[in-house]
This record gives sequence, structure tokens and C-alpha cells, in this order.
Amino acid sequence: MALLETKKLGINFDGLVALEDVDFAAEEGKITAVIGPNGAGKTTFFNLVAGFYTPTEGSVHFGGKDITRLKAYQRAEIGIARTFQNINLFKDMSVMDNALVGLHSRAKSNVVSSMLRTPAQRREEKALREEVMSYLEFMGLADCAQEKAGSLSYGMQKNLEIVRALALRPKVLLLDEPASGLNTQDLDELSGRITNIRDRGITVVLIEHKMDVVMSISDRIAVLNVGRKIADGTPEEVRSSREVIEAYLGKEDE
Amino acid sequence: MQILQQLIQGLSLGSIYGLVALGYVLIYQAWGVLNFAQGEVCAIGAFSLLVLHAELGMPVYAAMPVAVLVSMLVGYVIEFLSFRPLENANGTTRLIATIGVSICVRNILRMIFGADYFSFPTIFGDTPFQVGELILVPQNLWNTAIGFALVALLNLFLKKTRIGKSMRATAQDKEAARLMGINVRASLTGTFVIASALGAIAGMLIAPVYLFNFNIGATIGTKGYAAAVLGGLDFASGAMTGGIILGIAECLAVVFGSSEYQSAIAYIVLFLVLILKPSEIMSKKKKVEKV
Amino acid sequence: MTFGKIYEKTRIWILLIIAAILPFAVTNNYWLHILNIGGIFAICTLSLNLLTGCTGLFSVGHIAFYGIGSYTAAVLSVKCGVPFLIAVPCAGIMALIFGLVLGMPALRLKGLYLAISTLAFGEIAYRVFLNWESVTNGTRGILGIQAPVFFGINFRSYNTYYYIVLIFLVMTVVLTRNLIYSRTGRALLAIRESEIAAQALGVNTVGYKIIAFAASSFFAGIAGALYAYEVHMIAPESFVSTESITVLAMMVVGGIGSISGSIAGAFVLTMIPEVLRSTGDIRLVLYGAAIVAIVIFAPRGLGGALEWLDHLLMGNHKKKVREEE
Amino acid sequence: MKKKVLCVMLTLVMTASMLAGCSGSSDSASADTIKVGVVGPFSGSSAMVGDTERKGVELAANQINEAGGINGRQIELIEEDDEQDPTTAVSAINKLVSSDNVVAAIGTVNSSCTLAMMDVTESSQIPLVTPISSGTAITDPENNYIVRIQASDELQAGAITEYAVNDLGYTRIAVMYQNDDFGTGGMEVVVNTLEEAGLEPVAVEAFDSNATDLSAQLLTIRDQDPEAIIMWTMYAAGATIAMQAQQLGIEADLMGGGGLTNAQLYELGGEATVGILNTQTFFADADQASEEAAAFITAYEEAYGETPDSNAAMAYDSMMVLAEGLEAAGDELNPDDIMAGMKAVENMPLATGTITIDENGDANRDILIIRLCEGGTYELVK
Repeated sequence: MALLETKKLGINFDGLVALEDVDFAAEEGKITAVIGPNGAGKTTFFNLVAGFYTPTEGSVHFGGKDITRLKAYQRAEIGIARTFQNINLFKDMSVMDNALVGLHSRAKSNVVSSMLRTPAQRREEKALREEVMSYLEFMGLADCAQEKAGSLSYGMQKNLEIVRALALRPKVLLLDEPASGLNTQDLDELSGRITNIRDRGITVVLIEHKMDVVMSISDRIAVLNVGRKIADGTPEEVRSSREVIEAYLGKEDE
Repeated sequence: MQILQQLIQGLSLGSIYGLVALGYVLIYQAWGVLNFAQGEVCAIGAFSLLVLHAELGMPVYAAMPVAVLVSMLVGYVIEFLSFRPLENANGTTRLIATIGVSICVRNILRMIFGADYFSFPTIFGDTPFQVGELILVPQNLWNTAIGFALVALLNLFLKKTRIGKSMRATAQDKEAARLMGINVRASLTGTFVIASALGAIAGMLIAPVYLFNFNIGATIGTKGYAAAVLGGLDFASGAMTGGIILGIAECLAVVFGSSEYQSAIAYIVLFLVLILKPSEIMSKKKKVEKV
Repeated sequence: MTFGKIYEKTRIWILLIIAAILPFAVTNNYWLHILNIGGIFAICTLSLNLLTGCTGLFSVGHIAFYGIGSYTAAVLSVKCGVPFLIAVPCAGIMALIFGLVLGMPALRLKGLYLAISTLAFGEIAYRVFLNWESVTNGTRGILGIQAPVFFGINFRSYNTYYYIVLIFLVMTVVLTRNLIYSRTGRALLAIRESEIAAQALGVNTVGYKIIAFAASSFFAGIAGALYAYEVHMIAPESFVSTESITVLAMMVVGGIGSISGSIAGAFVLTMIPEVLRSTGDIRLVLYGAAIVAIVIFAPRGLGGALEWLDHLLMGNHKKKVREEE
Repeated sequence: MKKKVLCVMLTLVMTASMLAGCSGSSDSASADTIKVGVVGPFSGSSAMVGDTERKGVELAANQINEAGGINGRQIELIEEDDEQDPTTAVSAINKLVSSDNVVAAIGTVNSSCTLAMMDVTESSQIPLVTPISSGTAITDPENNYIVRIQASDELQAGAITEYAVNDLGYTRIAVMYQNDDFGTGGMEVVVNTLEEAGLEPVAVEAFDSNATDLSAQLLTIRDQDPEAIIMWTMYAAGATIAMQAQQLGIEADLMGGGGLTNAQLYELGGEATVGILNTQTFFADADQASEEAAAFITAYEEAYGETPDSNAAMAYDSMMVLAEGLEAAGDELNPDDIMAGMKAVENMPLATGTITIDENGDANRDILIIRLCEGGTYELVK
């Protein structure tokens, strides 16, 4: 059963068509990749699914329900987490606090209980911090929990974004080019980490340019080019399909 | 008929606000901060013209350019002391620095010129002439005309000349401009000095119309940045439109509303415009926020 | 137990003890009045710190809430005889209501446009104080605000009223500190850092901005009420928009987002004009120059310096946050 | 690292100067000088009035000191700026009372600041003489440590309105006033006096105290075609109204209160201000005034090179009346004796006429009406 689905999704900015007529489905518990040359509309697709842009046509469905009307934070609450192509961390906050914001919609303490530090609020804070430590350990960030997010290395910042998304206890995780800019050592760990996330029962939708990562871990691949979906299938089907090769390498001149 | 007269008054008042607003827009575009000391630069323009013309007896047409030069020099000093060291501080800090500068400059003017009011012989004559029912004062008409002329000149300068283009490029993106080989330091300072010149001209045009003392910078300064923001802070002609809207709103306020709230009307108009139609009047391009 | 450990445990208590005995050391009424006004402005700066410092909502009209608090307390106590302990919270709640009134429409605005709309709100509020004769007595202001009397003590004199201000200041510090280091606080800081990322993590940014407006205007209202009881009369001139800019300067000089900084900034900028009184005419020239100097030479504000000193004394200089100098 | 050390130093210097300030309360009234505090708006938009207030008091003090001081002791003036803001006014008066231990104080201009200061002077029993504030609430009966030299609004506004209605027989009168405690006070009295005479003001227009453009209000008034406009403001705005009224072709008579009399009114407004009538307790023309007033004018011109206005005269008289009080209080200078001495002043000829201080502390004297003629000279009309 497809957990996340889009039907005829499309958007144009004052006439410039960024995305058109895209049907997409991400199976629950599977890794689905979205690939395509630069400017194909991949990140726009993510922003539409995450609720930052409102589509000019089509709809987005999650667990069978139409969520096109929901705002970004409401979609996060129901379990759609995302990372950003270029890092969007809370630079001046500590690594721990960055991750704690992920748990925001899962906690209950309100303004008054926070101000008065009621026992319930303090217990909840302790529980949140323990949970975040487990995520940080998973991504190898535990020892720099008190460091400022802005002062981390590029690779660690990428990992922190994933931790933050995980802290949302999401049902589906949209990863926007997690491999870009990583050194070889982080790259090897990345594939393992993504599959590990899937094994925790979190559906993953992955935008990535590094074909070896995509081909090795994806269960299905959708290919976008110039705002339209041109192919959808298993890695083997997509690797051999003519349209995909043309999209990337251009047509042979007849 | 009285409405028409009020509109004329509103137009001339508005064009003065627009003139002051020009300086705010230029500096905002280049430095990304509202320079609260711009009102004081106008005051310096007015006072230096007063000293050159009244005390030293220079003829008005000679005193004006010199007064503009004096203001540009003061502008350079302000930029050097308080803007340059804070170039990459965050917006709030830089705003507070401009406020510190405005308090400082205003009180220096008070120490030099004391608290008395000064009047200024009008440059363009102030004997009103009658056109049908309407009473027009030449000085005000000249102010409106010069206001629009300056806007046109400024647009021309920014769009056509090489220096103008480099200033706009720096305003858009300092790093990109540096990569293009533009001397960012020079164009930033250049923008500031030109804005000071515009402020001086505004000050000199205001002096003959009203009595002014050391505090004139504060009074017209607040109206100046209200007009600048009303006009969208994005383009020079916006500053003039913002000024005219403000001026006319204030004049009509007295006709329709009560005069006690006259000065509040300017702010009520500003508040409503900002709340109700932020995208139309403001910059067009920020329609959809890039994620 | 190294000096650092002892210092870390006891520094809060040392500060409180010093604050408690201060009125006995400083008997001069002039400086006691300055300390009270400094404390009141510290509460107002802490409230602005919640709005602009932590949530990044740039407000240049904060004195409007301070003024609403003052007038509410004055009208309640003079015209309706409401006692101090009821009038002050009511002043806070009245300011909170106006915080929501301003917060709602201003939410669609960002950065400078929000600042100018709050400035416009501040100017409008001042003119309402000036012209709403029936309630605010207009230009004559409200006279004869009686000092609070409870436990048999009349808190009219500055050295007794000092303790009321101190209690409210400590309460404000504790409440704002708890708020900032909590789930709500993290949501506010996230909005300041990146509103987009905050939304992506389930933070209802519109709702939390309103909370920021409401909480900050509440404490500003309290500060305003305390001012009314300190000076026993209020007039519109105390709530002009230049005062909002002074409070903003106090926060920036203190260090944006830092609690100890806001308090330090409030006291320092209250003291500077008084200390400079002996310089006569150039007093305000030096005041303006001092603001520029502090902002340039203390980039992270006085709070930054205090925190650095704090860390130094605590001895954990080595493993402290790496300075991006 | 360098910046770090610098700003820690900065903070320490700040705190050190604060603490130094706290302990610096100088000794009580030392034997040789009598300390008198002077508070006024020396910065801000009404700084011009603050300056004239300061000069008036200084002139009087110098004259007294040259004539041997009071009971052999010289007067020492300590001046503090109140920035026209009640909070700063309270700080200023507190400094004078607690740090400088002044015996009495003179100040200030804005009624709201004076009211704020009165709370402090009353509780610390320091006599306060206010030269210029004309708010009616100032001399209320409970506060017995206040004396006001300025003729209150009732006297001045009432006099000019009666003059316009009875002597000039005007029935269509418009009112323009400065939107602060000074202006509103005057306007209310004018409107009440008109209603008592069975008349309605044809227009009542307010303007911001530091507004520069008043044409909008004047146009609305021009529509009512009034015979006279009573303007309750200071001479700077008065000159602006006169000029802009002339530009807009308004022929109505311009009238106002004591705040208008100043040599600068004619200097700034030029021909447009000729014909302005206003109430006055101080006659700015040397040869037609009483000899005390004439002596004051010549002394002021010698000292400051400009002709004095009514505020300077009020400030001068405040110091003189205070001197009477100090004289009567002998060496211990206890506050109640000073107040008694001041309230005993009976028909004392001073710059602003023959003054009697009533038990509320108000200075009563006859009100003159004067007219501004060509070249800036005044002529006595009533």
C-alpha cells in the first residue's frame, strides 16, 4: 500500500512551469529514490510534498488521506519529516537543542508549565533529552552535544539534519541529497545508515545524484526531467530505459 | 475647492518627505539597514547653508554646493566611524549604532547652534500667487519639481552610469560584486556619501519653508523613514510615492478627522498599508519565499 | 572543590545577597531611584529580549505595552481604588491583550516592515495616551498614585520600594529563563534561526509568534505598572517612541538573546546619562557616542563579556564553546 | 582575544563609575554657599525655553551675589537637564535633593515634569519655585512647598478672550493650540470663557508641538472665516502660524498668551507677525515698562546680548522671590521658614509686575495686553 502518493501534482510560478502532472507513490517501509538532472524539479517536488508550496494542480495523499490543504507544520506533526538540500540548521543553538526542536510536536508542556518548571515538565524534558541522545549516538554526534551547531564540520552538520528529522519520529523521511559534499569515509557510512533507518520502519524518499548510492539501496526509482515524470520502476528497469539515458546524456544525433 | 488646496499642500509636504526618504532608500539598498541618522544629515545640510549664506555672506547659489559638500564629508565620517566597523554585524546592532550617531550629531548641533529657531530667506521666493481659488507658494512648487527631478536623476544615475550599476550590484550581493572586480568598499561608501548629498539637498529645500532648530533632524527624519518604508524601500520613485501618500494623508486627516490626531494619522496610514497590502506596494519579486 | 566549582554553585546566591543589602550600602535617594528605574527597565528589556532577542521579531514600539501597563495600573489605583497586588497583574494582562492585537496583523510582516509597523503602533499608542481625555486625563497625566501598603509597611520611600522592584525582577528573570530553556523557548529560538526549518519540524510558527508577542507584552505591562508606583504620577511624555529605541539599545548593548546581558544593558544605559550629569552640555553627545562604542567594541554585548568572565571564573575555560572570533 | 579583554574592561569601568557615583554625596550645605537647584529642558524640542529659564535665574543670582549674597552667603546654582521627560526630571531633582543637598529648587518648564518633581520636593520638604509651568493642577492646596511665578492659564487665557469679545466685539473666534499640557490648558479656558459669553468657537484645531507644517489646520480655519484666531503656543510656532496664515490669505486678528512674547517672534515671522495681540505680565519694551522691568531688560541685554522674553523674566523673578524666602529663613534655612518668607511677599515690584504670593503659592498680578507693531516694538493696549 502506498504510504505517500501524489496525483497529477503540478505547480507554476507566474507562468514558469516547475512541475507538471506528476504521479508518484512511495511504498511503506521501502526506499524510493527521485532522480533527474539539475533543474528537473526534484526539490520543488519535495517542497510541494512537505507543504512549503501550494500546488496549482493535483493533490498529495498520506496514508490514504488528502493532505494538500495541510500547512507544513501540520504535515510534520502527522509524520512527514524532511532535510534540506543546503543545510538549514539553527546555527546559534547547541546540537542537543537542534535535535530537541524535532521532538517539539511530540511534547506537551505549554507556556505556563514551562515558566513554572512543573514536575511534569521537568520529567518530560529529561525523557526528551534521553531520546535525543539515542539519536545522536546513532549518527555519531553524541560527544559534541553541547557544541554550537554552526561550529560543526560539514559532514557532521549533514548528519545533524538527519538526526533532527528522526527526532520527529516520522513515518516518512524525505532526504534531499544527503550524500552531496560528504567525504568518502562518511559516504560509506551513509548507505548503511539509510538502510538502517528503513529497517526501523521509516519509509524513505531520497533525492540523490550519486548513482552508486541510489542504485544500491533503492527499492524503486522515479525519474524527473524538466518537471515531468519520465520513468518509474526498479533500479534495473530505470538503468536500461532509453528516456532516462537521453535525459542525462542527451540524444544521439541521428 | 478646499480639498484641492489641501491636496496641493499635501503634495508639497509629501515631496519634502519623499526627498528625505530618498536618502533612507539608498542606504537601505546598499547597507540593508535604515539609517536613523539620515534626518541629522538633512539638518547639517540646512545649518551649513545657513552658516555659509547668512553668516559668511556667500550668495545662495554658491553656498548650496558647498553645503552639499560639507554634508557629504560629514556623511563620510559617520560611515567611517559607525558603519564600516559594523559592516557584518547583524541588522539590529547596526540600527542601534545609527541611533547612537543621531543622538550624538543632534546634540553637537545643539551645542553649536543652541536651541533657538532659525528662519531662512527663501531661495525661490515665497510671495504666494493666486490661480483661481488656489493659493500657490513658489517655494513649495519648486520643492515638488526638484523632488521629482532628483528621483529621475537618481534612477538615471543608477541605471545608466558605470558607478551607478556597480552600486546596485553591491546592493544586491556583496560577494558576487567583489568577484566581478567591483571595489565594494568604494561603492558602499559612495552610496552613503550620495545619500548624504540627497539628505543635504532635502534639508536645504526644507529650511526656507519652515523654521528649524537643531531638532529638525528628528522631526523630518521620522516622517522620512515612514515614507521610505511606505514606498517599499526598493526603488527611488517608491520613496517619492510613499512621501506623497504620507503628506496627503496628513493634510486630509485634518479636513476629515480631528486635528489632534493629525500626526497620528501618518502612522495609522503606515500601519494599515503595511498590514493590508504588504506584497503589492512592497517589492514584487519576494512573492514566493524561496525554500 | 576547586574555586571554579564553589563559584559555580554560589554565584547566584552571592548576586542575590549583594542585591538584598544594596539599599543599606547606598543610602543616597538619588542612586536608589536610579537603581529602581534600572530594575524596572531591566524587566522591560527582558520582555523585549523574549520578542526580539529570542524570536527575532524586531519590535521598535515596545514602550506602547509599557505605557499601557502604566496607564492601566494608574487608572485602576487612582480612579477605581484597586490595590497594588491586583492592579499590577491586571496591567500585565491588559498589555498582553494589546500584544495579541498587535501580534495578529503583524505576523505577515518580516524584519524591517514588522519593525516599522510596531513603531507606528507605538506612535499611535502615545497619541491615544495624549488625547483620550476621559480615561488618561490626556496631557495632564494621572496624579496621586498611592504607594503600595501591605504587611504594615508603606512602600513609598525608594529604599523600601527597591525590594518590590527586586522581587519582580527576580521573578521575571526566573520565568523568562525557564521559558527560554524549555520546549516553548526552543521553538522561539528556532523561529529566529530559521522559520522554514522550524515549520519543517512541526513548530506552528504563527502560533508561537503570537505567544512571543503575548508573553513579552505581559512583562512589559508589569514593568510599566511598577514605574507608575515608583514615580506616583504618569504623563504621556514618558512613553514617546524614543523610549522604545532606548529599550532596544539596552537589549543590543546587553547582548541580543542573553538574559544577563539584558539586565546589564538596562542598568548601564540607565546609569550612563546619570554618571555623565557632571559633564553638563555634552552629556547626550557622550551618551550617543557610548552607545556606538559599546556596540562596536562589545560585538556580543555586555552579556557576552559577562558570560566570558563567568566561564573564566568557573575554570572550565578549556572545554567551553569554541569562540568563532 | 583582544576584543574580549576590552569589553570586560568596559563593563568593569561602568560598574566602578556607578559605585563611585553612589558614594559621592557631598556634605550638607557648607557654610559659605547656599545651594539652589535649577531644573529645565536644556535638550529636546523645548530646549529654547530651558535656555531662557537658565539665563533668567543666573542673571538674578549674579545680581544677588554681587550685592553681598543672602545674609552674607553666596548663592551657588546647580543646573540639571530634565530632557522634557518626567522620568529624567525625577532623577534630576533627586540628584539635587539627595546628592547635592540643595536648600531649594527652581524648575521646570513642562507642567508634567514639574508635577513629577513636586512629588519628590514635597516628600523631602524642599521648596520648589516653578517659573514657567502654567498647568492649573500645580498649585493644589495639599502641597505646601510650591510657589508658581507664571500667571496661570485661567488668568491669561481668560483675559485675552474677554479682550477679544468685550473690547474688540468679535463673535467669530477660532482657537489653535499646541497639543500638550501647556496648549490644552489654555484652549480649555478660552473655550469655557467663550461659552460663558454665549459664544461658540468657530473652529478648534490642535497641532503637534514640534509640527512644522500648519497649513492644513489653517485651511480648515480659513473656511470658517473667523474674525480672530486665538493661538495658545510658543513664539516659534506662533511665527509659523503668522507666516502660513498670511500665505493662505487669512486676515483674521492673531492673539495668544504670554508664550508668544519674544524678540524672535518678529525676527522669525517678520511682517506677518505685526498686529499680534497677547496677554503679558512682562513688558518687553524698556522705555514703556516699570523701572524694575526696564532695569531687568537692560541688565539682560548686557549679559546675553539679546532682549529677554517673558520666560526669562519669570525665571528672574522666581530667583528674586526665592531670595526673599531665603533671606527671611536666616542661617538654618529650614524649609518652612523659606516658604513662609516667600508667601509673605506683598506687592513686590519685579520684572513681571508687582507680585503678591497667595497662600496657594500663586503669584497674582495684573495682566497687560500688548500689541506687536512695526519693527518688533510692542505697545501697551490695555
